[in-house]
Amino acid sequence: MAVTSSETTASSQTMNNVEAVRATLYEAMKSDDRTIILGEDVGARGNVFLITKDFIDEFGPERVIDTPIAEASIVGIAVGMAMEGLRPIAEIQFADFIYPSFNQIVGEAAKTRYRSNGEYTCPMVIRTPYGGGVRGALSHSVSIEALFYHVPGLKIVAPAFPADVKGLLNAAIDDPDPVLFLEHKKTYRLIKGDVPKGHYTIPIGEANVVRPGTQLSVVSYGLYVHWALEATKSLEEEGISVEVIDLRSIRPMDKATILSSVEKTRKLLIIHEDNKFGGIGAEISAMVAEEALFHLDAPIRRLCGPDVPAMGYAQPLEEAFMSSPAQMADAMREMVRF
Amino acid sequence: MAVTSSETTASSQTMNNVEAVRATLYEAMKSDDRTIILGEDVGARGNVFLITKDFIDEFGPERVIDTPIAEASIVGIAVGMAMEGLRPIAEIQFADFIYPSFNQIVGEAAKTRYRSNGEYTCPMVIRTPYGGGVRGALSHSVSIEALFYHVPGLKIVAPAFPADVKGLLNAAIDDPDPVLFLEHKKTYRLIKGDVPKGHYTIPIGEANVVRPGTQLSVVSYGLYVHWALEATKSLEEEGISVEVIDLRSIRPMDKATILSSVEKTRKLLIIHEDNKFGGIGAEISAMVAEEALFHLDAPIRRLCGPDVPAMGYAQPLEEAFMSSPAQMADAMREMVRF
Amino acid sequence: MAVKTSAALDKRGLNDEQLRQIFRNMLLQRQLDNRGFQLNRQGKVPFALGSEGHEALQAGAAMAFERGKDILAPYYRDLGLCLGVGLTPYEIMLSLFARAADHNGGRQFPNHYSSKAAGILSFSSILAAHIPHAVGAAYAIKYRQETGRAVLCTCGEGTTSEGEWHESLNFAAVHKLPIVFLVENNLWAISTPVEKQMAQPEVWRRAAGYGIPGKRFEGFDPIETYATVKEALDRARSGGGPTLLEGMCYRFLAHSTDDNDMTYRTKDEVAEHRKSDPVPRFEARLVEAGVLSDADVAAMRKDVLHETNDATDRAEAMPFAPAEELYTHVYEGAWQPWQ
Amino acid sequence: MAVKTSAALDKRGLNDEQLRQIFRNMLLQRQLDNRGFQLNRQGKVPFALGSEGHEALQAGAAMAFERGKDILAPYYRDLGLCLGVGLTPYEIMLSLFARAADHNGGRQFPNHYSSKAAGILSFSSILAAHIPHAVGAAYAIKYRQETGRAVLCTCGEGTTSEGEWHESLNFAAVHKLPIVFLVENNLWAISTPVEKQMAQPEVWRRAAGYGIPGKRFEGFDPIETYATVKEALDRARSGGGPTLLEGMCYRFLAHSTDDNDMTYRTKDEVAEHRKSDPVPRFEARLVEAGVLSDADVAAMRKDVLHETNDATDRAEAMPFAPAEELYTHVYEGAWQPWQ
Ligand SMILES: Cc1ncc(C[n+]2csc(CCOP(=O)(O)OP(=O)(O)O)c2C)c(N)n1
Ligand SMILES: Cc1ncc(C[n+]2csc(CCOP(=O)(O)OP(=O)(O)O)c2C)c(N)n1
Ligand SMILES: [Mg+2]
Ligand SMILES: [Mg+2]
Repeated sequence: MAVTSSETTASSQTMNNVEAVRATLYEAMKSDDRTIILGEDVGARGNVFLITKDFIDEFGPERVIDTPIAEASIVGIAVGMAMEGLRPIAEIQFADFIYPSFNQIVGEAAKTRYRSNGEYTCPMVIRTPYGGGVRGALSHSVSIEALFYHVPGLKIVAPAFPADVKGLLNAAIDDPDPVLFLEHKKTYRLIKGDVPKGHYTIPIGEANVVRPGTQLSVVSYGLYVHWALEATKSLEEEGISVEVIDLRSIRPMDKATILSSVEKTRKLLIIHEDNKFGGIGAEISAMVAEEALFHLDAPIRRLCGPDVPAMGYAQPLEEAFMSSPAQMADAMREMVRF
Repeated sequence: MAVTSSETTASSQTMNNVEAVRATLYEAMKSDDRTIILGEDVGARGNVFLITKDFIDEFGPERVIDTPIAEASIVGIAVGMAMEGLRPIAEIQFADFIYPSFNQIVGEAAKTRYRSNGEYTCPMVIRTPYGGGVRGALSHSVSIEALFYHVPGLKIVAPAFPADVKGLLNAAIDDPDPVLFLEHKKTYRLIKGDVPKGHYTIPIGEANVVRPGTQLSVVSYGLYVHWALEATKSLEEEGISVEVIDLRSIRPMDKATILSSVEKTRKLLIIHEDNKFGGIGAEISAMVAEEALFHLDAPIRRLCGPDVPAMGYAQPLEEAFMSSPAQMADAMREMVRF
Repeated sequence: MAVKTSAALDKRGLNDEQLRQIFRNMLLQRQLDNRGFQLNRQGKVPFALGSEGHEALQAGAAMAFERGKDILAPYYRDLGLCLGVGLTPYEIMLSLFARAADHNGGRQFPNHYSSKAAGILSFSSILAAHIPHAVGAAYAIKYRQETGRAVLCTCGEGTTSEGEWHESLNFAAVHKLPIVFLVENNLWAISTPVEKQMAQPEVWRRAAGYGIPGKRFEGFDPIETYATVKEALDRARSGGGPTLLEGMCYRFLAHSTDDNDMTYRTKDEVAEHRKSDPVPRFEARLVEAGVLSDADVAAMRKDVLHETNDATDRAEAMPFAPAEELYTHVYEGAWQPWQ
Repeated sequence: MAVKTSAALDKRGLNDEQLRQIFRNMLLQRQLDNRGFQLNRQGKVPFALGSEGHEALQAGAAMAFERGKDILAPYYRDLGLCLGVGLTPYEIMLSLFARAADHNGGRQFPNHYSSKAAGILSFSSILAAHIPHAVGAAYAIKYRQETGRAVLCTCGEGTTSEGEWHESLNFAAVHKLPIVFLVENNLWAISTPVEKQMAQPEVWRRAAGYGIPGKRFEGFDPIETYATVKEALDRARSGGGPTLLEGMCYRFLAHSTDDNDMTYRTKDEVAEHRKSDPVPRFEARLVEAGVLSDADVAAMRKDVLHETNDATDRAEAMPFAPAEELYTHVYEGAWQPWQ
């Protein structure tokens, strides 16, 4: 099975995010027969984004399970498989459909190790595409990270670049604990990049300074990292130097990288697509207010989705929900000038 | 049906929190036959805390429904009742069992008005006892507020005093939108207070300064408001003056009261039982860091439950999880001396 | 799925006008479906989803629905049911174009029809989540002792795997609620065939486990559908409790414009089912029975096309909701959480 | 629930030693139950929960379990099952006293037994949540082609109302997994009688809807229980797929020490069921059949009491986990999230 790629060097290949997910899953299936993929339409259809296309032919229906439409049991059965020595990778077709499995993720997977005093563990991955900008309307656009990031026992990653997708998905698969792996669906085909060949992992819990700068720290993740980078480019001409941190992991969160950046730039802007109130930005802001308050030269600001239930299907209602690169640039400019 | 009470005046009665819930529900059942109570063991058993004892005899099994054990449908059926003109009050026996109904709360109840552009609404209450300190172990002790407070379309209240229980439960029942009503089970019999007679409401979204002070603002809710008050008393002798704010409502949150207190005291300590990372304190802290940063004379501090999945059943594991009034006093003292 | 084709049409209590209405609904469904896919190919709408193959089932079932009394709790494939209980092609097109005048204000995906006026409950894209709502609505009807009213709640066969489906049927059975659960079994849940969804493929057989009547019927036959659904709704309306019905049909199109069904099923399979296409079959039966002449059919087709064109043009000309509408209807009243 | 009492004991393949083990398990269950409630009254433990009335069902089912091979996915009322598959009274008492040496380190409520060594899966207090885990474990067994192994998964009849129960049975049936779903029907879910939980009161009848065998049996009879569970487990072990079993019993005690069952049921009802109490019944049958003498029974009772006393004393003397243990086993390895 060949991974589609536009450019290939000896040590790396250019691929987009969806190809990176696919290639990584493929390698996991090849290298360890305890790996099982289960979810809706992952078999003959090869997942609705074709991530597992042809897997069922190569690995068989026992390892690529087209489940009934029943998310609680998709996750719950994966928990049981994991307890019994397999390494399941459960897919929730769209993040919006993860709600019925909340009990199995929060009440069970995240607490298995703890409640059994370490006797049972739950090494599993739950992958799901999230996020907007794709005309997905109320139930194919949501961000779900803030509904889960409060949960001890769980890890959450949300990579933005193909190389991180591979490294973090490998880390998630290797992880002895349950990992919620979030894939921003708008980045699937949009974002391309070099991906090293061979097996490698990126430690869960490490953020990445994707652009160094001196006047403002911007923390983001997912699609908005790319839009934030776009915004910083337009500011460069104005002589404004912005540091952009791609969080990559949401739980555990990389305090050290955020704090050392803020100590340098003395200003912090948090940008995320998810609603503001109680979102990931709340914890980042609180953490900085707790540990680096006197390093701040301006109030921390959060540029986030508005506190409405969802983006609408109609284009104006989707666009109004999303923050554009131009709006991001405005916020950066304002903060630097503060 | 007489409400148990130790003291009664012309205009008020002394009761504890569980009696306040019971009396308020009773009046709601009496005054509006659209009110339906549904949940596990709410009928002949009268709820596991005897909150609805004898209701089934007076109001009949059509209005006091002993449901099958199926939380997703307890909430989901209430949503349908609400859409069709009834005013359901759904009970989740212990907050820990709300997870299976997450989809119905977050995906459905909270979004009904929004997704139908206002054509359908969902006036309903979901009541549930939460919190620890009662040897409830992993699944009868959790705090759930942070799993829901990020959700637009939902309101969340968590009163600490009997008079607030009544006023806010009435407000929740009258509210045209879904309200998650959280009752700290440790306060059920522990906390007594004066409750005005007759129907009254306390607006959802208004915090209460339960003790005025000048040197430090403490924001808390639920059981810990009482423990924080206990702590401030011990500090009085040391000449330390602490303002204590009982949040009462978690969503909407009373920004104005918190900000004006912080602007006065210039220091903020947030105390809650729930885990710290991504908890309610994160949003409070972020909000203050955003809007009152230069009023702060000390870093904001959060004294919260540790980031472990739950308190244990064994006493040392429960006690280690909870913050004691003494620990609260220590944190207050340290902040005032900062 | 053999369909009876006898000249002597057993009308099961339907009069000729009703038979014509059913047939017109079927034609309209197909025309609107075609239009949706066409508009998608033209780049005018990002998404469309068709119910081809479900026309007879939905038109027949809708005829058993009492407007102004019953409640419909549909799912996204219920174009014909929603037309049959009173939605207009214009309303359908407003949904497809996501215009401000749509019942949902253009907020939801197309095909998520709801209308308080028509008695259609609002539902989300989350499969099975609407089923407890339907049960709650049926509870309200029973509680208020509104006999003569019932809820018709539909879903695809794939959706019966969800836990909420089970919980809902169980509760409705315990309380003998006035509700009919109608499963539209089209043999596929996107790419997942019935065999991967359930070990024994007859959903109606689960009814006995809940202590309620269950029945499978030929969903390509609108008259049998009507009679079966009517019997169940009548039982519900008169205090007889819930029924689980399973109408057999087939999904002729891909799941939606985002799907390519040739990745998981064959042209031959689809062609085989097309042989029993309920639209030409029913046309033939009505013509044979003298309910419609060929000229009537031609006129009806023209009329349906005209109505579809008109609805398309009018809806397309309508405005989107302005960006400010993003902030309305979060809660009732004054609190504006985004401030 | 009539129990056969014939002198000619049909042992269904059990030898006398096994019959004595079953009976001893039943005596031990009752003794440990009593001890739990006693310790609660003495203020030594804040909570206890008994399985009186489930003894025969659990002792019989446990005898069909193959130690070292099968997996048990129990619920909180499965004292006898857990004893029967290998837990010791000492382990039971460690759980009751929440001591550090308990399998769960004193973290979970009592009665939430788990033991990797004994093949008992870890479960939470959230009803039905363990059922998909059992299915996942059965999947692993089948996937690795470990024939001769099966999963025994139990729950109360009240728990069958949960959506996860439905989803689990359906998936297990589709994949023909080696699993037996054993429902312990004691007629009550805390205060909710079976009539309020389901419209038709026979859980086993739901099996047909999933396309798997189902059977109800007399759970007051340990021999019938053994034979029924063994047949189902043997089928599972040899590739025959899942079975839904429903064992009829009764909960003699209140739900737990926090419950007062006299608020929802009568003394008379309980007394009526006590007449069929499986413990004296089985004793009488074994004595009558000559498997045990009266003296054997007396010795066994003494032995069981002694074992219970000993387990109680030893467990009580053990320490709690220190407060620092609150912070362990959140994740594997170095990351300490609370820092
Ligand atoms: C909870 C949930 N899970 C998954 C999906 C994605 N999804 C949308 S339609 C569909 C198939 C539904 O099949 P069926 O119920 O048979 O209805 P049909 O489309 O065949 O009419 C799936 C899996 C969803 N919308 N909601
Ligand atoms: C999800 C969930 N809902 C509710 C409860 C509270 N609860 C504990 S035991 C019980 C009754 C269970 O009845 P049944 O399944 O018949 O088992 P039994 O206790 O009769 O053996 C209930 C409602 C729970 N633990 N989990
Ligand atoms: Mg289908
Ligand atoms: Mg029971």
